Amino acid sequence: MATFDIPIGPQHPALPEPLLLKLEVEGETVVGVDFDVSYMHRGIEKLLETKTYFQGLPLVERICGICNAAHGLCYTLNVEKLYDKEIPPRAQYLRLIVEELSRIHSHLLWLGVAAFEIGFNTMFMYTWRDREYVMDMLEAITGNRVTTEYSQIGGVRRDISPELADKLLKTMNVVEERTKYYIKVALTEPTIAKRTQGVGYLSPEDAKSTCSVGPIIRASGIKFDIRADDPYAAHEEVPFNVITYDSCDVFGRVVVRAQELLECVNMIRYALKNLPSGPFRIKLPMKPNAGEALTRVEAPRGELLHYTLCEGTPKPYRYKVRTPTLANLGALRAMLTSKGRYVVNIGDVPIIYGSIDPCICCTARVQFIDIKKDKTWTWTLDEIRNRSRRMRV
Amino acid sequence: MSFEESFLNEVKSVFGEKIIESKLFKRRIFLKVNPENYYKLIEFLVKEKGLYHLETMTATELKEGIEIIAHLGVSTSVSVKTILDKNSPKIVSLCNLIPGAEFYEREIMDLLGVVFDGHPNPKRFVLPQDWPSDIHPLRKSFETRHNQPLRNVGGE
Amino acid sequence: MSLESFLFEALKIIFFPGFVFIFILALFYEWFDRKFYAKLQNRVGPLYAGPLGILQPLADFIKLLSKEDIVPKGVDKVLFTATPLFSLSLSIFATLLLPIFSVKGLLSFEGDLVIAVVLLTFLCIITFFAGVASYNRFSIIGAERSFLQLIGYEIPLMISVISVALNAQSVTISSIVSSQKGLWYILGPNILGFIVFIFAAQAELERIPFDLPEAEQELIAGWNIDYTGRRLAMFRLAKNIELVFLCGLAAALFLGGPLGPVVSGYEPILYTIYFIIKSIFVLAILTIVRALFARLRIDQIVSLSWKYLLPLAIIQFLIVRLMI
Amino acid sequence: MEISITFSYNTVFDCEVDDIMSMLSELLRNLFKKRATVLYPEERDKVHVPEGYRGKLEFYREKCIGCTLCYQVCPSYTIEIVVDEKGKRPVFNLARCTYCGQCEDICPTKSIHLTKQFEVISLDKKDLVVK
Amino acid sequence: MILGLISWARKRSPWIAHFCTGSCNACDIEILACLTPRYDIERFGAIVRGSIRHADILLVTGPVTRQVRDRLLRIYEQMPEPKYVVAVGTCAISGGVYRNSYNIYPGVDSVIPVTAYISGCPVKPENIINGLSFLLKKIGESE
Ligand code: SF4
Ligand code: SF4
Ligand code: SF4
Ligand code: SF4
Ligand code: SF4
Ligand code: SF4
Ligand code: SF4
Ligand code: SF4
Repeated sequence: MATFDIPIGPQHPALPEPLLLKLEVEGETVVGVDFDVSYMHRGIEKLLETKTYFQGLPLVERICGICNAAHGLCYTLNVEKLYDKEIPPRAQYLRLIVEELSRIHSHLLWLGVAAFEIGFNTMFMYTWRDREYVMDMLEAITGNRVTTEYSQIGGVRRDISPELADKLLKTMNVVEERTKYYIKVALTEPTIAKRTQGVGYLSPEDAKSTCSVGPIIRASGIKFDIRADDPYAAHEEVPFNVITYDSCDVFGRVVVRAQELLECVNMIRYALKNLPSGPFRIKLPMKPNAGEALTRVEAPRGELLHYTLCEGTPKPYRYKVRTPTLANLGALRAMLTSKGRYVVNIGDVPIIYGSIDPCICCTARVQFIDIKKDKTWTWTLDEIRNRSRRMRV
Repeated sequence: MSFEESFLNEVKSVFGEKIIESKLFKRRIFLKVNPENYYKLIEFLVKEKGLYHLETMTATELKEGIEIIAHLGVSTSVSVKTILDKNSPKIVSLCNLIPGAEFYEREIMDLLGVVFDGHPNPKRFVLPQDWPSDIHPLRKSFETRHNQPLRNVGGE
Repeated sequence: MSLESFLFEALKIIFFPGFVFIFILALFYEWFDRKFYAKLQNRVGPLYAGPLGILQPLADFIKLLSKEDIVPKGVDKVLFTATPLFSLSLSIFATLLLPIFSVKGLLSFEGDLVIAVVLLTFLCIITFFAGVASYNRFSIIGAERSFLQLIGYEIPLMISVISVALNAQSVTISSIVSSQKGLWYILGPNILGFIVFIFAAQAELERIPFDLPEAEQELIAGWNIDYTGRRLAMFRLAKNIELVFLCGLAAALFLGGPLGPVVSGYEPILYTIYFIIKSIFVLAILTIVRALFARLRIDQIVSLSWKYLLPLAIIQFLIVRLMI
Repeated sequence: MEISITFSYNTVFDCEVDDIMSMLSELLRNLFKKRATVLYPEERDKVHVPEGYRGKLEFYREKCIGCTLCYQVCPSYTIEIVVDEKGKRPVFNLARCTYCGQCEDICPTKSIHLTKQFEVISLDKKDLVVK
Repeated sequence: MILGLISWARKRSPWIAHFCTGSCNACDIEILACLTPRYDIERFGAIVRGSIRHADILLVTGPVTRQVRDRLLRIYEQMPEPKYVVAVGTCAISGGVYRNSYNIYPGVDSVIPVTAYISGCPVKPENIINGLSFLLKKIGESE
């Protein structure tokens, strides 16, 4: 029984958040997977019970920095359900705009990081340069580049002025043009296709039974998008297409994300044109009514769920958060386990892993258990990635 | 009659009095059953009603016991609740029915100490490896202050 | 040999175009490479160390020299100490063969082109030993990769060099250079050979798209992961000198080396200037290649070399063969 | 550790020429484009800091009435309520502040303002206190 | 003279390693953003190195979770002298939002010594640059 330990955690600036993957392999073939997410456990659910609903909002936004807009939105929608008060429609539209903006930022970020991962530094630099336009808009609307804190209990923090709306529309034109260029590169570049097609197969049945969410399930050809199925904010009124793709592999996930970018641009345009007038925020008391509420929101990585139980005190009795990545772990395992003609080589692991756009990554270490030889060892993702260079066909 | 009400009627026509309590909101249905009917109801919902998607499972420590909620649903979300005994919480695992339930159940195992019968892989998931196995942070008896011995007192 | 001429030779070796000159040139080339790369990516690159950041490589070098020197447990101490030195001295030795201030290099003898190519291979082998010495999984894999690459690009590189030699009917750098008085080989029949040489040089230098041995996203730092302080400084310097050497070699073999219109009496100075301009031109091409591609997989590299570079090199060889 | 070396020679590297060309032309265009970099410490005025940026806190003692609402909404225990000659007042420990702006929103007398000052650094944690 | 040269070189060539101890990602992506054209910390000669043994400055983001603590210590030990640690973001300084959670240490400085603190949640990339250049200035002065 030999266990290796890596002296240095892999610190590269891309893909943060640690997760321990335990892979069972037979020779070079992956036959089983297990996870350990304890590196990132910060006890947020317990912590939320010690804070009032108003204090909880900033904490919820910091469950994760990348789709914090979705977390904040979900939290506020959820808590508002306890109050039984109508939220002004203008606030709902503004929330939608910021949510979609942050989706653009998240998908562009993923594109850049993916390029960075394959050593395409120039592409990474260009996507991130263009992402800055989106960041500037987010900053101008919400007051911070990444952590938006835009959606507040009772509405949104501030209004979008006509000048700002104008600027936003102009930015959308730039973003659309650049996005089209990147889509062209990503979809026609043969090396990308070679490394993604037929890899990480997730059949529609598995996608359903493992309860996967977001671009993963949509790339398996299933129309499942909370924005359409369980509309919140202004999604009932703003038209959009649910992008699906039926190749069920990593390539499909690239296509779905890329096409979604253009959808987001159109939604923002529509919402800005049809922005209702009226107040953007109402004041709500510190103490909500007793009861329970459940809200689902489509975050960039998929369905996000918040549930709360309130006993009529300013603090939640219980607050439950289910993040998209947790939901996709089951799907990840299905993708990583060889079955039938879809044999998963150790070398495929990083690409498949990256395709769920995990926010738990990087320090991620993979433990192999060879059930035949009864031996255990630990590798970093990077080491596997490196093996892939040799063994991928 | 709204969709939610007709849905509830359909469920009641099969389960009748076994549904102890029900609450309806827009696109939200909360049902409460006894532990012994929990699996049957969920099986019915998944197999007959096509609610293939298990959103998540929530566990809460209430005064009367530990409440387990399985949130099912695609468009309309149906939450099935049941209350377990506080001292030896035990319930049948959903993993055979819905493989995606595994991680949710393991999280509850760690954080509240509920035992899931027939769980294929009952191992530690979210807590650190060196965490004592009889402390469950989401129990109400676990004070956040509890952490003081676990935390480095130095620093700020 | 009289004392004066001995002293003169010694000065030549130490200052111009010997060690000091090469040192400065190496740092300058690294700066140019980084700055130009940044420019292609719409950034500015090094800026504050000296005017336009031109002293950046020097700052890196001095800083590394002054850092704590750690010898991790479990490394092969002898190899760990010796490989940086070997790498540095071999690359300096190779550079002395370059015809910088006249058609002849500081060292010049019959058949020195062969020695130059052999030195390149040696440098790669030393990289391999450097990786193996630190006995870290990343570094071993990096080392192994650098060896695998060698299999891929070495033969095309040699063939492209041989076709130049065949064209000039000589394996001596100085006579190859002087035979380009009329027409540079790149304008002549050797354009394919030049392309092959550029790619092979990129691989030799382990730069994108061939930077697998030290790919940061995959191997953290590859074969040099465990080297710190002085040793790392030496490796970096050796790499930069190798860069000078390969750019210079390309300039000498394909671009007529230091040749150009001269005013008599100022030949050494003008020759040097021409040489530097030409090799920087080669460097710029190398940098563009670096910015243009994503990293390849190791199997892709090998198949690329065998499928494209090797046939290209052979066609090149046949063209030259038929012409002569 | 065993290191197995297996190649497959059938992986074709065939990047199409016009893909490379579109990237190359993009590269060369950038060569002549103005740099995207904002030279931050020198060109500080060009940094994008919009109106309403949530930066370093400012506190106006004159206006504060000591209602402690800000203390109640702060998520990260940034605010400590102390008593001075005028009564209760908050003291902000920026080492814990998350710049969420909740205190600014709730304050009935607008005594707290999050400024556009985004540079908050220190070599000592104790310096990060706003009084 | 030599000492002056060395301190000049140290000031002009800060190589960076980045380590995440349980942050929310926002600070991490802002650090990554520092490399990109708009901010370009290569101006200062800073490059992000993967290997901790090559680095001079360790940027730490996130409150230190229990599980990560030992690895942070080990990484710190492997850095060659002279080394500097910078805590980036509120939660790296004091635990920030996650303060009082049972699973975190309140800030990086409860585990390893920290040279400079950059506050913000998340830190604006300009603030990171500002913090770095401030640190570099201090390095220059102290020698
Ligand atoms: S886990 Fe991610 S963020 Fe943290 S050090 Fe590793 S690469 Fe960086
Ligand atoms: S959501 Fe659950 S697992 Fe995640 S940090 Fe909070 S308590 Fe831990
Ligand atoms: S899915 Fe990832 S990016 Fe989105 S909120 Fe969760 S952790 Fe953050
Ligand atoms: S998505 Fe999961 S891993 Fe990421 S921060 Fe949230 S709980 Fe942690
Ligand atoms: S900005 Fe937020 S964290 Fe800072 S003092 Fe105000 S309420 Fe507290
Ligand atoms: S909320 Fe405003 S008035 Fe009340 S204590 Fe705070 S600063 Fe003073
Ligand atoms: S850092 Fe964020 S999550 Fe932590 S206490 Fe402050 S506002 Fe809350
Ligand atoms: S300081 Fe704030 S934004 Fe940065 S990692 Fe911590 S919680 Fe996230």
